Amino acid sequence: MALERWFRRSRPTRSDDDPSPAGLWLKCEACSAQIYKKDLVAAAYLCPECGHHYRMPVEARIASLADEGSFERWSGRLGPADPLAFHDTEAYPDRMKRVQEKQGRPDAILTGAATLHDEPVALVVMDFFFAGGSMGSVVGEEIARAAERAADEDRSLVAITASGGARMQEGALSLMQLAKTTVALEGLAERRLPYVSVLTDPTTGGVTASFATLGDLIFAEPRALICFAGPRVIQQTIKQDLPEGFQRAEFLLKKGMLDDVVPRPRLKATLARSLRLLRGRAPVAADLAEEEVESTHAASV
Amino acid sequence: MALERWFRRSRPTRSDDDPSPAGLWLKCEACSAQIYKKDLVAAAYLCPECGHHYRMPVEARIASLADEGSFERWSGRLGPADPLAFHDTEAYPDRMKRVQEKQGRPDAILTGAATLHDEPVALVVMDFFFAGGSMGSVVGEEIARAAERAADEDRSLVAITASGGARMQEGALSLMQLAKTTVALEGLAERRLPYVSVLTDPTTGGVTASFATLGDLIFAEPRALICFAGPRVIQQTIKQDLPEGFQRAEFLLKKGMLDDVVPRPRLKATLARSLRLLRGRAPVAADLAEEEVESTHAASV
Amino acid sequence: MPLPFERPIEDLEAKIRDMRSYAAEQRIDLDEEIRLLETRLERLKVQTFADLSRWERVQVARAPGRPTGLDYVHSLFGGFQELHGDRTLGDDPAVVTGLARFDGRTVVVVAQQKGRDTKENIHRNFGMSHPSGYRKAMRMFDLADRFGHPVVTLIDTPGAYPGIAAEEQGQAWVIAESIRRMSRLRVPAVSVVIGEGGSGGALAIGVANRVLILENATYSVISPESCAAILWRDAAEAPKAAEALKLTARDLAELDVVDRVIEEPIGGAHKDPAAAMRSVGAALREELAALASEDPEALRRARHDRFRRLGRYVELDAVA
Amino acid sequence: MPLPFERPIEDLEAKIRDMRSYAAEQRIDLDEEIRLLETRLERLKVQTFADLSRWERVQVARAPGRPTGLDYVHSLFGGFQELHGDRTLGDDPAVVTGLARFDGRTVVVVAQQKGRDTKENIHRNFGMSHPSGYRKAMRMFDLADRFGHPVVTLIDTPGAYPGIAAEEQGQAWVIAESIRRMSRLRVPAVSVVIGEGGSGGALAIGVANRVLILENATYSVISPESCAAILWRDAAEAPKAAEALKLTARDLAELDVVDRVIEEPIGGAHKDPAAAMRSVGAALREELAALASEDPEALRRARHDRFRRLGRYVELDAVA
Ligand SMILES: [Zn+2]
Ligand SMILES: [Zn+2]
Repeated sequence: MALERWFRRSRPTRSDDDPSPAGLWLKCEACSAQIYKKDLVAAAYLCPECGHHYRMPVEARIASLADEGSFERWSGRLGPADPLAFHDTEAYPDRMKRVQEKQGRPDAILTGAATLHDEPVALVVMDFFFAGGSMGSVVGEEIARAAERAADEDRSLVAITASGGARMQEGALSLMQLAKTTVALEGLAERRLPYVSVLTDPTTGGVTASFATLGDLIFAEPRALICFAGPRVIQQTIKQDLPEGFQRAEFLLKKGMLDDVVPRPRLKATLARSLRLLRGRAPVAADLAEEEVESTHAASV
Repeated sequence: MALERWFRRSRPTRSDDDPSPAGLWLKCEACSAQIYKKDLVAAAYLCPECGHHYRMPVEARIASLADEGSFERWSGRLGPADPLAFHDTEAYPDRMKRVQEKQGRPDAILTGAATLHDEPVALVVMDFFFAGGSMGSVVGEEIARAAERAADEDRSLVAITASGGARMQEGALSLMQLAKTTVALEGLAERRLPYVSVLTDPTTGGVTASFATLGDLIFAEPRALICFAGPRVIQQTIKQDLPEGFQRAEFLLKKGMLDDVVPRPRLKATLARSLRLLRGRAPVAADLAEEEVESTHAASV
Repeated sequence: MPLPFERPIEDLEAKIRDMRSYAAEQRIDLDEEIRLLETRLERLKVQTFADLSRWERVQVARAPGRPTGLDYVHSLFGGFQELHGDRTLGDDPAVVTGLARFDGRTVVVVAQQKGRDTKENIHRNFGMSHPSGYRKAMRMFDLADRFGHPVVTLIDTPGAYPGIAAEEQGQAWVIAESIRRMSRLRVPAVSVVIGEGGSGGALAIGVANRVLILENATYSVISPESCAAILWRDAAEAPKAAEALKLTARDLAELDVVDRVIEEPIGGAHKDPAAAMRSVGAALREELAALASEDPEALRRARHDRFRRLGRYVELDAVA
Repeated sequence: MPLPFERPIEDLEAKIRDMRSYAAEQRIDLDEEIRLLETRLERLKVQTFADLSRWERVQVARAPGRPTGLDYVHSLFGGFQELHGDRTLGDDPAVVTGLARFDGRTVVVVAQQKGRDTKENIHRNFGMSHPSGYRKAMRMFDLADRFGHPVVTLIDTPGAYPGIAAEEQGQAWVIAESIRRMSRLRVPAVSVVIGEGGSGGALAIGVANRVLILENATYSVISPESCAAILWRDAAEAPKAAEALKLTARDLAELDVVDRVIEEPIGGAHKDPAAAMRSVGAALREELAALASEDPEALRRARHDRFRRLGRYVELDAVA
C-alpha cells in the first residue's frame, strides 16, 4: 500500500491543504507567479499564469462538472467506526472527529446524482483534504452504493479519484474495500452503463489498485501523480533516482495505461461526450464545441 | 509474412531436408559428433551425443506420439488448386507435383485420430519438408476439418507445427487461412475440449500468427525457432545483430509466450498428462512416471 | 511528384493550362480546342486507370496524398473521441482508435495510420504496428462488445513491424489473438482496405462481417518486393511478383477475399481525396445499415462462416 | 536460528537432550525426570504460542523453514503440470501456476512463492510479484473458467513489488484487474493465506469463495514496518504497529476477512511442515467438496456478496 504521509501527526506539507483558505496571495508552485487566491478559485484551481492544476476541493469539483443546480447529494449518512480500536499517537475516532470538523463531512468522499450537459450520472468525488483521501469502510461503502444506485437509476458512473491509498486505521477491512468497490461495479457492466474514472493528483495505492483503474475509460488530469507504490517507497527500495516525469499522467499515457490526459477546462465536455458516445446517444452541441479545440494528443498545459 | 526461403528454386540448405535419407553418417550440426543416421532415426531424431533436436519427418513424429496402432489418417483427400495461376520461374502446379512425389502426400500436412496414453486426440502434424510447411488452402482446410471433427468426436486437439508461414503461391487465400484455422477452433472451445499446440523448429510467419499460438496450452521443443518475422528480415530492417538465442523457444519461455519448453523424450507424457488434467481425468501411470524426472523449469537438452 | 504512369496525364493537363493562359493573354478564342483536349484528357485518365498493371496499382495504393485513416475518421465521423493505450505496454501511434458518431449511431473505430509527411511517418512507424497496437485494437473490440456498438476498421499498413521489441512482445501472439477476438465480436464489423493491406498485420483487424476495399487498394499475403526477393531472388522483380500475387481489389473480389470494391475518383483517391472519402462513407453507411438488424449471435456466426469458407482446393477423390 | 521467543523452548529442549545423553552415558535411570521435563516443555510450547504477541506472530509467518507455496503444491497435489508465462511480458518466478490433481479432481493452482534459501529468494524476488505474475494468475483464472476446474490460491507475499518496471507495466492496473477477474470466476475458488498476506498484492489472488488462513499467518493492509514508519515515524515501532493493525488469523476471523483458521502444529508450521501441510490439505478437501455442487452463477454471486459485505461503519441517522 502506498505510504500515507497524510496521516502524519504534524507538519502537513503545504500542498496537502486546500490552497484556498487563509491568506490572499499564493506563489504558484509551478511557475512561481504571484497569484491572487480568488483568481485561483475562480479559475477552477488552475494557475491563471501557467495553467498548473492545483488540487481541488470536492465542492468546487462538483460545481465544475455538474450542470447548475443538478447535483443531489447521496453520501453523508455513514460515518467511520473504529473496528480495530486503533490507537497510534492518537485514537482513531479523535483523529476522525478533527478531520470531520475541518472538512464538514463524515468521511473522505462525496457522492450524488447530477447531470453533465444533460447526461445523467452518479458522481463519486474523493476528498484528498480529508485524511489524504484514504479509503476505509465508509469510502468503500459509499462508492459501492453509488455504483449500485447508478445502475438502478440508469445513470453512468463518474469517479474523480484522489487518494493516498487504503486507510491503515481500519486494517484489513480497508484492504477489503478494494474488492468491495470492484464487485459493486458489476451492476453497471451488466446493464451496459458506462463507468468513467478520472484520476487526479494524487491517486495512489489501494485506490489505484481497484475501482480507479477499472473504468471503461480512464482519464487523468495533467501532471497528476498516479501510482501503486509511491515514489519514495520505490526510491527506498531501489536506491536509485527515478526518471523525470515517472508516475505522472503523461508518462502513464505513453505507457498505455490511460485513454487520455484531459486538462480541467475540457473535462466536463470530454466526459459528457464520452458517456453519450458509449450510451449510443448523439453528443450535444456543448460537447462538440469543446472538441474543436482538442488536439489528437492531450496537450499538457 | 515470414520470408519463405524454402521456396527458393535451388540450393535448399541442408537442414531443410529430411536428415534421414542418403548417406550413412552425419556430422551433428550442434556438437559435430559423427552420428550413424540409423541411430538418429532410432532416437526420434535426437543426436545420441548431445540431444540436439533435429527436425522430424511427419510419420516419425506420429509414431513417437500415438499409441501403437492407434493412428487413423484423416487428411489426404484434398490437393492444392492453383487459384492465381501462379507462375514464377516455374508453374505452381508443377512445383507441387514434384514435392508431392518426394513427400508422398498431397500437401504439407497430415491429420488423423490417435490415442496418447489412451487419451483420444486429433493429431495435426505439419510437414516442414513439404515446401517448407507453408500454409495454403489445403493446409488450412485440413486443420479446420481436423479441429471440427475433433469437436464432433469428443477428442482433444494436438497440433505439431513447423512452417515457413503462409504460402505465397496462393496469395491472399493463404493469408485467409489464418482466420479460417482460428475460427475452426471455436467448436473445441464451446465443448470444453482442450487444444494444445507444440511449436517445433521452425514455426514462423502466418502459422505462428494464427492457430499455432492459440492453444489453451502452448509447448515448444528445445531451441526451436519461433517467430513472426524471420531473423533475416529483422536484421535487414534494423541493421543490427540480434541477441543470442533470440526467437528461440527458451527465449520465448522467458518472455512469457510459452507454457513450457518440453524435450522430445518427455513430450508424449507431458501432452497426455496435460490433456487429462484439462479434461478433469486422473493422469495415468505412464504420465506420472515421466513427471518424476521433470524439474520445475524445462531443462534444455 | 507524379507516379510514372501519371506523367502523360500531367503533361496533357499542363498543355491545357498553357493553352488557357495563352488564349487569355492573346485574347484568342480557343474554347473549341480546349474542350477537345479536355475530352481527350478525360479519356486518357479513364484509359490509363483502367489499364493499370497490378504493380502500378501498388503505386497508387501507396501514393503520397492518398487519404489516410485519420483523414477518413475526421471527414466521415463526428464527435471523435480518441482513446489511447493498450493498458499493458504502451500507446502505438500506428493505430488510431476511438469512439465516434456515424450515420446516427456510435461506432468504435480502429484505423491504421501512416504518416501524411515524413515527420508523421516516423511518428507512426510508417503504419507498421507493434504488439501494443493490436492490443489497443483488441481493447476496442472489447469495448464495442460491452456496449453493443459496431466496429469499423480502416486497413492501411505495409505489415506488422518486424523488429526485436515486436518479436519479444509476441507479435505473432497478438495478431492471432486479435484475429480470434475480432471473429468473436457480437456486434457488426465492417473493414475497409483503404491503402495497403499488408498480410497478417492487416488481417488482424480485418475479420469483419463485410470486407470492403478501395478500387486501387491492395491486400496481399506478402509485399511484392519481399515476394520477388524470395522467388526471383531480386526485389527489383517486384512488378512480376505483384502480377503473380493477384493483389488488386478486382482480383480479391474474384477470390471472395473482399465483398465489395469501392470505386475511386478517376485518377485515384489521391487526386480527389474528398470524393474518395465520400464514396467510402456511402458504402459504410449501406453496409452498417444492412447489418444493424442482425442479432449478436447471428453476426458472430456469419463472420465465422465467411472466413471458414475461404480457400480453393481440389477434392482428390473427385479428380481421380 | 530460533526466533527470540523460541529460545526458552530451545533451551529446555537442549536440557532434555543433555539429560538423556547423560543418563545413557552414566547408565542412570532419569526417565521420571525426563518425563517431567517433557511435560513442562509441552506446556511451555502451548503457553508460548497461545501468548504470542502479534509482532511475534509476524515473525512466525515469516520464519525460515516455514513451508512455501511450492512445498504445499508438491506435498498436497499430484501430477502437477507447471504452466509458465503471462503471454504478454514474461514469466514471473514469484508466482507459480499450473494444473494439478487434488482429491479426485483437477484444480488450477496459483501459488505465491518465496525462496527457501537466499538463492531462491533472489530468483523469486522474495515473493514480490511484478505485473507479469498477476497476468499469469489471470491467465489461470481464464483457464479454470474455460474448463470448469476449481481454483486454489496460496497467498504468501510481503506485497506486490514496488519498482520502476512494475509501475511502468501497470502494477495497480493488474491488481485491480486480477481482483475483478477472480471475483467473476464461475468455478469454486479457495484461497489459503499460508504466510504473509501482504496488502493488494495478496488480495489480487485472494478473492475466493472461502478464504482460509493458517493460525500464525498474517494478512494486512500494510506491513507493520511501513505502518510504523508512517504513524510513529520510526520503523522500529513495528511491534506497536503490528498490535494496532490486528493482522493475525484470529483478528481477521473476527473481522470476517477470513472464513476459517487452520491450526498449526504446536511450535508453528516451520517446526513440523508435514503436519502443517496435512492440516491445509484436510481443510482444502472439505472446502472444495462443499463448493463442488454449487452452480457457476451461484458461485460467482456468493463471492460477490462475500466481498460486498466487508467493512464496518456507523449509520449516522441511527446515531443521531
Ligand atoms: Zn503557475
Ligand atoms: Zn550432437
